[in-house]
Amino acid sequence: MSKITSLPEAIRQHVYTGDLVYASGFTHLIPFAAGHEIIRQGLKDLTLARATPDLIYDQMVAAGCARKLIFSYIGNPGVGSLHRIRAALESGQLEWEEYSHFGMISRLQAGASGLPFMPMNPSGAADLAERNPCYQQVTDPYSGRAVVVVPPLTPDIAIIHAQRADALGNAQIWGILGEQQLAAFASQRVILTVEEIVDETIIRADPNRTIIPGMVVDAVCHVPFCAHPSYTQGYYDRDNEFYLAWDKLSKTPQGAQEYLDAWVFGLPDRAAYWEKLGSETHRRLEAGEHFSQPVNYGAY
Amino acid sequence: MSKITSLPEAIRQHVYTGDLVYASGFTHLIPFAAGHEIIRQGLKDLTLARATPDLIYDQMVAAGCARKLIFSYIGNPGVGSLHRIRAALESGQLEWEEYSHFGMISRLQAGASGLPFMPMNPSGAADLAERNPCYQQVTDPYSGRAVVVVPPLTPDIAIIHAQRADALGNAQIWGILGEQQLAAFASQRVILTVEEIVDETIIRADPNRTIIPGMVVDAVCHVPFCAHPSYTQGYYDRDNEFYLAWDKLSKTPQGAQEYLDAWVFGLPDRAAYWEKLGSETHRRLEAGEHFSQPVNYGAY
Amino acid sequence: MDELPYNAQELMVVNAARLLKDHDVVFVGVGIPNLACNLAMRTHAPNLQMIYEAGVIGAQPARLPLSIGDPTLVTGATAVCSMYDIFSLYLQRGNVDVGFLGGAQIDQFGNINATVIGDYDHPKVRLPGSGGSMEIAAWANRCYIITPHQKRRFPARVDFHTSAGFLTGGDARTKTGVRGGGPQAVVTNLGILQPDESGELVLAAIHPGVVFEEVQENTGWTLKQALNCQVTTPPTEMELQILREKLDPNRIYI
Amino acid sequence: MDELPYNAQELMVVNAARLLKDHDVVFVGVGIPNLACNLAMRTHAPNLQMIYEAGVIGAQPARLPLSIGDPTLVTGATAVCSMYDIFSLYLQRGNVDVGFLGGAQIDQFGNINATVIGDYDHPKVRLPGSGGSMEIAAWANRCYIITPHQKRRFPARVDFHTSAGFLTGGDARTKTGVRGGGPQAVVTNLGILQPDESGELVLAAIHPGVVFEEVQENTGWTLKQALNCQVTTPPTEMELQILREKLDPNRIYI
Repeated sequence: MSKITSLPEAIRQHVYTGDLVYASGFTHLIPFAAGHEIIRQGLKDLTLARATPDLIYDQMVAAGCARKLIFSYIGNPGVGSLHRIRAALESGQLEWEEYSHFGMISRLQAGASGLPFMPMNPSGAADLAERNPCYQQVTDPYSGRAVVVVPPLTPDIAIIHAQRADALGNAQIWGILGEQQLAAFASQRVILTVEEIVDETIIRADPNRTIIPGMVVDAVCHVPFCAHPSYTQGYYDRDNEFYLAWDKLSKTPQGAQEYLDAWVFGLPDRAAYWEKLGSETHRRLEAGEHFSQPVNYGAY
Repeated sequence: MSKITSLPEAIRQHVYTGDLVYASGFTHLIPFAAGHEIIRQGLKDLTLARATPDLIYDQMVAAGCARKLIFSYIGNPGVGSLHRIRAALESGQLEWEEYSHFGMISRLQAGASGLPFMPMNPSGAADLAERNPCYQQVTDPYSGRAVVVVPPLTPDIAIIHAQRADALGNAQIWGILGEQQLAAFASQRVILTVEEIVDETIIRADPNRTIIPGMVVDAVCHVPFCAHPSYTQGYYDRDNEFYLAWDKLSKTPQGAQEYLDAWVFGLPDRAAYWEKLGSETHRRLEAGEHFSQPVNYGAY
Repeated sequence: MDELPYNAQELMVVNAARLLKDHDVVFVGVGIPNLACNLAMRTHAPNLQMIYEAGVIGAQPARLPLSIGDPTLVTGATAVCSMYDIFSLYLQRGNVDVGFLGGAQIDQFGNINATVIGDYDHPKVRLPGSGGSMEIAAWANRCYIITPHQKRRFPARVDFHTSAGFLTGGDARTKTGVRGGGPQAVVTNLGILQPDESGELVLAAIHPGVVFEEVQENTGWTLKQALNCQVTTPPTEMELQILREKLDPNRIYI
Repeated sequence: MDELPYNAQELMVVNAARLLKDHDVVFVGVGIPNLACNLAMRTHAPNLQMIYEAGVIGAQPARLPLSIGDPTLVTGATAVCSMYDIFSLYLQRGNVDVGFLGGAQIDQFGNINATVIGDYDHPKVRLPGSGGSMEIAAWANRCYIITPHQKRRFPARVDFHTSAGFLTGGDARTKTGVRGGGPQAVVTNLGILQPDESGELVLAAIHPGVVFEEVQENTGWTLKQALNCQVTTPPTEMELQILREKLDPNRIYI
């Protein structure tokens, strides 16, 4: 049974006011189109979780979607600050819960594995654990030492972008894997966006490349260029110019709002967004070709 | 700097009397040739760890290499008992330490991750944990419940078979992954055997397929057909006839000894072993072709 | 049962297959459970998904797999993952509907022994041990056991708890915090045992031509009969044909 | 330094590069650390291995990477793994020799603050936070910090411990059970600070043309000078040529 649906429909069906949302992707495969659709649909009171909030959450915070942020690094990668998030945190308008990367990812690992907690090694830097009550300690029964642990993170909804999937949601990803798989397994519901929907024979020709199985996926949305200004390995490049531009235009709430008006509220969907970017940008972001070689699985 | 060496040399350099050995592979990629070389070199007093000891450890136990077995399932997969191991356990000649699969693999996960222990969920079946003092409990700080934990397993030496690697030991595996990666990271030293040594450009053309990085590998040995009577996905089939034959011939110590005399002590290496199997067996085990399709990583 | 147009293995496979539902995600072993799954897929459960503890998801084996890690399970599968991931992301996270279990002993409360006969430290018979079954029994939504019905296989109490059924009955299982519902049926060549509300295995169905006394004689405790004890529908011609012609033409398991 | 034939960034990159050893496995960020690694690979450390917290091992970027997850890091890399794996299998298991760290504040004992200026709950300036640095500082064998030398960046005590240096000095770090050796050098545009046996950062080397007083003026505690305080060798023509022509021809970071 096909799970293919439009992105607006998938957001309507699976994302609710007050949800804990994990829109995944470590610099790679960030599902910007889904974030924009959440903004367009006016969802509020969301708890936004991501190791690296990136521009997608800066925009969602600017649009007033978020009540709380769970994160481990709030920077514009390679550029500087996330101004809207930073302003919201400094002014006390946004609740937050903060981890190191390994703490954040360990929470997802526990959530994805159905385990009660994950242990971590001592870091020597105790300030964060003292400020965040989710960090707890147990006594290592083997050494007698205190071990810091974090509890499972089980988002209501994960949004995952992938290079390709079949209609059932069996998804293949290459390039940086980030926390995509853990976010999918940890979450109660999963929306998958993909550059290409392929026949299941393509997936089955290389089962080791399947990162997320259809059984945990609720909706499959065909959204080419979903990740722009982030990128999809082998499909298009990261639009670093936009990351620099956002740094400037998001310095004021007005600047961010003007962007949202023009590029989110003013457009119906990702196809219109991509069109509006224009052919020069399209050309600038072309990925070029560098192919892997086929491997033989054998016919048995 | 190339790490390529012969298998006998690798065993001589990296495996010592009394070592804790993890010769990895879940039904797939079991490094039989390395086990045979260990037998030939007369290593003793080994602690043999494997989730599934399989025929390779049955043979090593029959040859007197082992002092102790760490395992989670001692069967001849799809056939029945491992007679030599079973006899050694029943007669008290072999020490043992036993887990469920998840307990065993959780020990490797802790060892590979440098973590002090791994938590597990309740199983309701307490008898094994009561018999094995490595199973301990901590109190879950979030729920107040008791949580079973297992300590890291950090073998002295892992032996890993892979489809291919470059001269530095960057190894790619497809098909069943088992615990290969965890065993490599958990162990102090790693011997890698491969069907093919390839140029690093082949590895670099598909970095997502690399399971084991050269930085944890000590020796790379080119050993075609290393896994027979187990198999290498895409290279040759599992020799089920031999698994059935071993069931019969290993029923007595004499039967096993005769096999070892003819197929291990009586042969210099894996090339001679493969030759001795004969062309009819070679044909019977041919893998056929079923190729994956190339994916584009992009040229950036 | 010599006069019947099917043998004991076929009878068990067919009855096990009927317990599976369409869209079930099944943690499956080789042999009889594999045949039951494939039979269900070809009859009433075309969307059944088979996953293997070796880390294979959505297998479509082109031949009868002869071991749990047969390469034919991988070629054409939907996904392959590591052993740690199959037990954590799939099984423990709650993504497995059905687990098949087996063992040398199954007791009155569905507990299974696959570890030792006799004393653990000085075993009379050393069996294979848990493998995946300790966690499958605990974490799959429901479990099924397929086994020949013999008195030595059905003692009142197992010598060793390799995997948990309903332990000592009542709420003993629930109190341990395991996620799964436990053994929901034991399919034998004589009938089907199912747990009553206290977790005790009772005779829920009997195969055609079998009488209660025969089942009792082969069971190590005083067997109760369910109030609504059924007689199973005999294997149909279609079921037998698929089994014999498509699934196991060389009669390896049937 | 206007008369010098190199700028402050170049000076820092060159001195950082010289701290790397051949065969080092380096957890590397973008910008200056990335340039330092690439410079080392092209001079004295051809077998250096670069790994990125995004999960890329053995990167051979064809262009200057502009973010830690730039696609050019992946194409042609040796291996790619998940974020959980890069922090567990690689970093915590002890496979990383060198980590590069940065932050808004570095204190007398090499502790780093990249979290907040002011009070955590009501921050004057909210900074990015730890990212990977809490664990890199703890678990890499040795760490290096590259930063401009300004008094506000070098307070006696950090406002917040984002990652651990030598904490309060003495055996304070060791007692926490962290694996790595901690910050081994802070490379600035004025010189190089290194921990003495108590973990206090002292001036271990000074760049040509810089005087001690200038360093002290830009440091928030009474700076000690190592007994054998060196003057660094100026960047060589070859080092500068590689940097300017090969590594950052568009002068993005230098």
